[in-house]
Amino acid sequence: MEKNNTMSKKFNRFFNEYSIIIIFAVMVAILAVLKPQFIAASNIISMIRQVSLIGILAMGMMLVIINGGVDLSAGAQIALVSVVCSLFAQETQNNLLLAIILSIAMGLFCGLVNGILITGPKIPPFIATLGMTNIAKGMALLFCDGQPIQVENKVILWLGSYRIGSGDWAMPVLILIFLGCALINHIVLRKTHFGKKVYALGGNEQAARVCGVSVEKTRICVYLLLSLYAAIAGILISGRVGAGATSNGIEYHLDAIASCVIGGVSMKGGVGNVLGVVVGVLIMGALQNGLNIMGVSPYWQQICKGLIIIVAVVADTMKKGSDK
Amino acid sequence: MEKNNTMSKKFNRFFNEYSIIIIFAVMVAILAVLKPQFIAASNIISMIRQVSLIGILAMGMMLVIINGGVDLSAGAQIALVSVVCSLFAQETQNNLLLAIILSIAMGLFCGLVNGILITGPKIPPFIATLGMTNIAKGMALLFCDGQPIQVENKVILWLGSYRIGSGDWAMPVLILIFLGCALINHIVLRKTHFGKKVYALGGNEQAARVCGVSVEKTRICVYLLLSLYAAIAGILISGRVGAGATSNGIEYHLDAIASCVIGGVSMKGGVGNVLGVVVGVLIMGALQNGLNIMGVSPYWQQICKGLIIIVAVVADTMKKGSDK
Amino acid sequence: KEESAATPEASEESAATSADEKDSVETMKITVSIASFDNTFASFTMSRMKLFNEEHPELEITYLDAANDAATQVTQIEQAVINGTQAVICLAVDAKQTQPIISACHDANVPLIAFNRVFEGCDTFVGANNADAGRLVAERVGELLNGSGKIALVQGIMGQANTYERTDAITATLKEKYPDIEIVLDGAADWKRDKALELVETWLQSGTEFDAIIALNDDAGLGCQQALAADGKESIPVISINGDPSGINGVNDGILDSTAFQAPFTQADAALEIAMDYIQGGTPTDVFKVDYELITKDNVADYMQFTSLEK
Amino acid sequence: MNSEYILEMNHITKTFSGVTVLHDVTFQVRRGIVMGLMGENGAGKSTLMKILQGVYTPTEGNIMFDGQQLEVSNINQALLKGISMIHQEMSPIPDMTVAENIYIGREPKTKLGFVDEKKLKEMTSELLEDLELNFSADTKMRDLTIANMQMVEIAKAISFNSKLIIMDEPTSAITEREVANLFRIIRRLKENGTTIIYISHKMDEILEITDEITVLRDGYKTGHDLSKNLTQDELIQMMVGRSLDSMFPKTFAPIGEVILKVENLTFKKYFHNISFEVHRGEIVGFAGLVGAGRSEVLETLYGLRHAESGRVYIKGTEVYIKNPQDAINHGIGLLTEDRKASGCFLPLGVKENIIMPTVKQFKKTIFVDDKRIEEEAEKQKKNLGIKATSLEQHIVYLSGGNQQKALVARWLVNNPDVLIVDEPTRGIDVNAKAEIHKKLCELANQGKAIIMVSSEMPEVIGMSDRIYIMHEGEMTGELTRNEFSQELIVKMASLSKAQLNEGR
Ligand SMILES: Nc1ncnc2c1ncn2[C@@H]1O[C@H](COP(=O)(O)OP(=O)(O)OP(=O)(O)O)[C@@H](O)[C@H]1O
Ligand SMILES: Nc1ncnc2c1ncn2[C@@H]1O[C@H](COP(=O)(O)OP(=O)(O)OP(=O)(O)O)[C@@H](O)[C@H]1O
Ligand SMILES: [Mg+2]
Ligand SMILES: [Mg+2]
Repeated sequence: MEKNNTMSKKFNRFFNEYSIIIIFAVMVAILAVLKPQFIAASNIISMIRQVSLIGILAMGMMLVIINGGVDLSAGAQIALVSVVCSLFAQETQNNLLLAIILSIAMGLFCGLVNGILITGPKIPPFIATLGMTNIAKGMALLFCDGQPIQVENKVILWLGSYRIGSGDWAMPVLILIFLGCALINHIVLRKTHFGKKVYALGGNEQAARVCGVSVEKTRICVYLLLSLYAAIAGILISGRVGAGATSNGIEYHLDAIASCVIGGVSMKGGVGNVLGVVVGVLIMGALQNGLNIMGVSPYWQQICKGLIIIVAVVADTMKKGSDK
Repeated sequence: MEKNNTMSKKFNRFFNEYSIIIIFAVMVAILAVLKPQFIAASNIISMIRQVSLIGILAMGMMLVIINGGVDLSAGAQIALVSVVCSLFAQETQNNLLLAIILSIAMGLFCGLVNGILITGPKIPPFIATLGMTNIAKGMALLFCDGQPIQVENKVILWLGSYRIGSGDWAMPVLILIFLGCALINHIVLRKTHFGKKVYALGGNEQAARVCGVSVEKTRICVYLLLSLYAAIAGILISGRVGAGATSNGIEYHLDAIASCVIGGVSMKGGVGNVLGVVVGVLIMGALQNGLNIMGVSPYWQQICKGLIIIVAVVADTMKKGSDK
Repeated sequence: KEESAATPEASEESAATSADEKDSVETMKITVSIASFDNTFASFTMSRMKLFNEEHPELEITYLDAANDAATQVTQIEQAVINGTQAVICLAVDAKQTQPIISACHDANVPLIAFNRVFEGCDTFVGANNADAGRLVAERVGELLNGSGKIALVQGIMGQANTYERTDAITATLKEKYPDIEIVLDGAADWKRDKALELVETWLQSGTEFDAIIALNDDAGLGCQQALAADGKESIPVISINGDPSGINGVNDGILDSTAFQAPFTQADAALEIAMDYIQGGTPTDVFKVDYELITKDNVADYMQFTSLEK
Repeated sequence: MNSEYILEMNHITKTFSGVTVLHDVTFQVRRGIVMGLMGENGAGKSTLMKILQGVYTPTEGNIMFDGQQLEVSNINQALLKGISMIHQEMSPIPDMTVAENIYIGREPKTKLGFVDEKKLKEMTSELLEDLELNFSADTKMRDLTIANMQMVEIAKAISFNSKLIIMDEPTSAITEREVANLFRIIRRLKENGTTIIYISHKMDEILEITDEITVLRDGYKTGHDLSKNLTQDELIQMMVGRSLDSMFPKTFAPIGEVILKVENLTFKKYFHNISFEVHRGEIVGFAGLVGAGRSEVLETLYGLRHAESGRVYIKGTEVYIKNPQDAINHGIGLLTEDRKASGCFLPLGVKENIIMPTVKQFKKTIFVDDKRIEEEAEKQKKNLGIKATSLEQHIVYLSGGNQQKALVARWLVNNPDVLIVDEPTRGIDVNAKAEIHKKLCELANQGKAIIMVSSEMPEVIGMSDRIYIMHEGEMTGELTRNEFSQELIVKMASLSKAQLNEGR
């Protein structure tokens, strides 16, 4: 009896926390009925691959949001890194390592500036990162003079487009990197002191300070980590599309933020988990993919996308609310 | 002695609250020295006219931000209203009143949905309005089938481009409407119960609730008001450029938000005043205008814009911080 | 006709401008307003203009980015006029939203050159016509498919002139000349490579067959091709528009079937030359039309010179 | 029609997601009296009152108010019916003025329908004068001390001119002087026919001001009687179900060497030349009136603020504490006075809340050792009797007392040499209070030093070995246990050093 009770409690808690999974399942079921191709292996793989980059970014974004902030410049950072990486891979006679180090450094620089602005003079994250968006875009334009830069480097191209194995289930490297990032993010958030601090800071900054959390350091690290994820996405996107361009991933931050919130991360900070965000990312992917597969016209796609973002979040809040 | 003290206190408080004015003055002085044309009457008028639409939107945006929210869909709402207004002004044989009523109704509909989503199922404003952005964009595209709609109506064109008086100081109607909106907004915020409630709600929602403020009603009204301002901007932009198009004003919300924050509105809610925001709007205008006049190359303009948004906010926070 | 429109203030202004410039009589102030810099064609022509500027140091060119907002463009040009520019070259955000620009220029007697996108009321139009591009690629598809088949259309940002003008011409041409060719898939890639890639990947999954893709710009075309290649469907031809360096290279490498080339260098040079001519009191032509040319494997060698800036 | 009772809450049951927090409670209040409502933390007092206000709807039961069935679904309706409430959790709107805070949404209007600022200010000034408060109506709330904010809440509740005023722990943040003031006002309100429900954990206050008392325990009504028939012991018996051994379980630990010494600490804005020392095994009280600057001194010591001058020695060596990490590393802990603002991580679980300052110590290779954390948190939960459904339960759902216990547990885990506790028992029940006091004594017995700031005179006197008294940013005196007396402390707290010397 006792045991049963705790079992059902655990069950309840699980569904409370992960009610979004049910929403996702319902969505997939509907799409599968409407268009059976939707659940074909090749389409599932393709769908996940499409959201992998947003997913990688969402891993960083969730850190920032749990920490109580937001970053609008992440998309521009991806574009910047994509340009810088393609440029250096070309310029340095394809010295890959150097190109990667330089482009990641470029990304981290943006993150550092964001972090310092937000912790030091306490600029609201929305504004600091809005400013950074302009700066990163401008830098990207300067670096490439507005022209896409072809990527010739085999490794970068491989990262972006290779699939391991063969057949329908052949696994794109991109998906593996996404899952790897998710796993690392999970460990960072749940198993390290740093993760605990991130939650604490988002939960109550003043209390975290009193508990000896170095608020500034932690917060800067969070923005650095987001930039690291953005830089990874930036390098991968160059490989995926075969060129570094200022338009690469420039709006991904919006999808990443939406995925986080759909996945249960609270914009007020302090709440969120990796599994939820991964499901949130998949919902965004299934949505986009489903609309395309069903041949919905571009105008209606916009409307549907808006509606489904809202419906997913409403359904999730309702679900959680009803258990109160 | 006593009196002197309170005088200097008042003075201090004024500069504390309006330190942004000093920043603006410094900025204007620098630009004027670098490029004397900058302070030519015609340029000043032109510069203010340029930001009038953003200014009108910023009036609504500040209500939402003071209230503790944010609205990313305001730009898309402008585009939607601009399209709808041009369409109806055409379709109904230029029955102007009907066109205006219908297009304002369209805007208010968006605001209502935003407000309901944010107060009812308590969706974070960021997400609710992100969804609304897509919906409004999609609707605008549907209405005009992706093509701009020429405005033939004289009144709308007059509103958008006429200048009262003659000579360099001839006053564009747009500026007068902007100033009118600012004045009304000031009165609403400072002199009405509603205004007090907006501040209270942003300052501490729980406290407002405990005092019997109907949180839901007030919040929905705030989003409705923003949409009203967006609708006004939407009608005016059609007149200004002579056509309703889905790209009209689509990104204005970002500049409006930046203006609010530069003008001292706190993203945490509860703080802000109209004078500050007007100055914030002018700073954005002077910045854009100044960069153009000085012939800064467009890539660098992006970077400069980002830098100056940040610098203005940093300078303002520093100024305020130093008095603590 | 322009003389009659000139107001007294405007002439005063131009008097003031010429007084301003006594010391450097030769300088010619030209304003170039571009719909959006965030686009390969625009940045390429701009680079070309800078090169031109090096050869003609007497030009003082200001480049303005309207960031795809018509109201911003109107204001920028109004301000440029106020501040004494002598000629305006304008790549309009939208042809239908240019009335205030026209009045501003005409009132101040400043020549207005419509660049790349024609609008009524300009003094000179330099550029190619989007409709021609649409027609050209539609005809190419018609030839490739021998008049019947299914195609997919990858559009740009919905609501922008480049999108709907090109799309309209494509559908009109197909309807008129090749009624048996059907557009079975239609999506927006916002001019971006990554979006086009995703779009085509999904289409390939959807099971809807298609025999060719038309992309409204080269970047999107390259993205489409990448998705096709990954699925082993390189044989499906991709036809795009613009003739950007990456597009020309794509045709050369056999990645793209063809692209409609609009000679950005010629357009850029011509716009500046005509502006100079106006300022020096000449009466240049009303229309300097650059015809779109279809680059295919057969003639790509002639166009390789346009993949880099140097003359 | 005009029945004897103004309020009759009959057979109220309230269930939150399966947990019943009120069982068939019948609560009746006679017209024009002060009704005390007592009970341990989590007994259901606030919940019962929130039902009355329309914040919660009762699962069962009905309510009669002023002879009519009461049907309210939000606070606004309750206010219109004549029920106002001072909430336990203060919620000021920091950037608005006192006047605006009091009259939000019901400001006086001019003929044109705009807010009449002048009248608003007048009305507020009158109200403040009435309460003998000496700050002006246009002070920003954020510039007030916690105590004054509480007084504004009281002013607000009174300003509604309600028939029934509920006061949920109105004195938890104010000192004797304000309490006396409040009582004067309560008596006057009573004379004018207002009925008051008074919730408090402070026995003496309750017995002094109320006419009748109702007691709740674990959601059941366990007693109701006239106040004059009740003694403290009987009350405790009703609340806890047994009698407590003593109110202040003070034990005397052997006093050891000086562990912390502060010399001439100065932060001009708040305090000057503060010097004191603390020995091992000692509980040192800091007494003073509201706004004396005690919290600021200790927060500065802890590294939350930066002093302009002064020296701090720990175990005889001078240390520089730049931030709380330094303080923790030097073996200092701080339980802050504001649970909500600087104590709890509201969206996090009880477990996280308990281990946060110590998390670095739970290490397994580079990861955190979740198992040990779990064990330690569970141990503390038992040790302090924290009522929570599980260690994962979000602390926001705990009652105030249990939140406070979790915060105390936080420092028991960390186990610092010097523990600073600022108003450690504000707003918590006798039982929890006794437990926390017991824990503090235990710590002292282990050779730790405790610094306790408290505005409750009996607590300071009952618990301290030594008391420092502060007045407006200066240290006005130091008393050892045999010198303790309420009058002396009040005198030293309300006069400056100069005045004290004069009087001598
Ligand atoms: N919204 C809620 N959801 C679930 N449980 C709740 C909620 N509000 C209160 N409770 C629970 O109801 C019980 C009674 O809480 P209440 O706040 O009424 O206690 P109280 O007597 O006011 O205690 P205190 O003296 O600490 O203020 C507690 O166990 C609390 O955890
Ligand atoms: N944010 C602030 N800005 C300006 N002055 C402040 C601020 N906070 C506190 N003060 C002032 O500092 C002094 C000390 O305040 P505080 O109330 O913390 O003292 P305390 O002795 O700890 O009293 P309490 O019993 O309320 O904790 C008071 O004079 C108060 O007015
Ligand atoms: Mg309570
Ligand atoms: Mg204090």
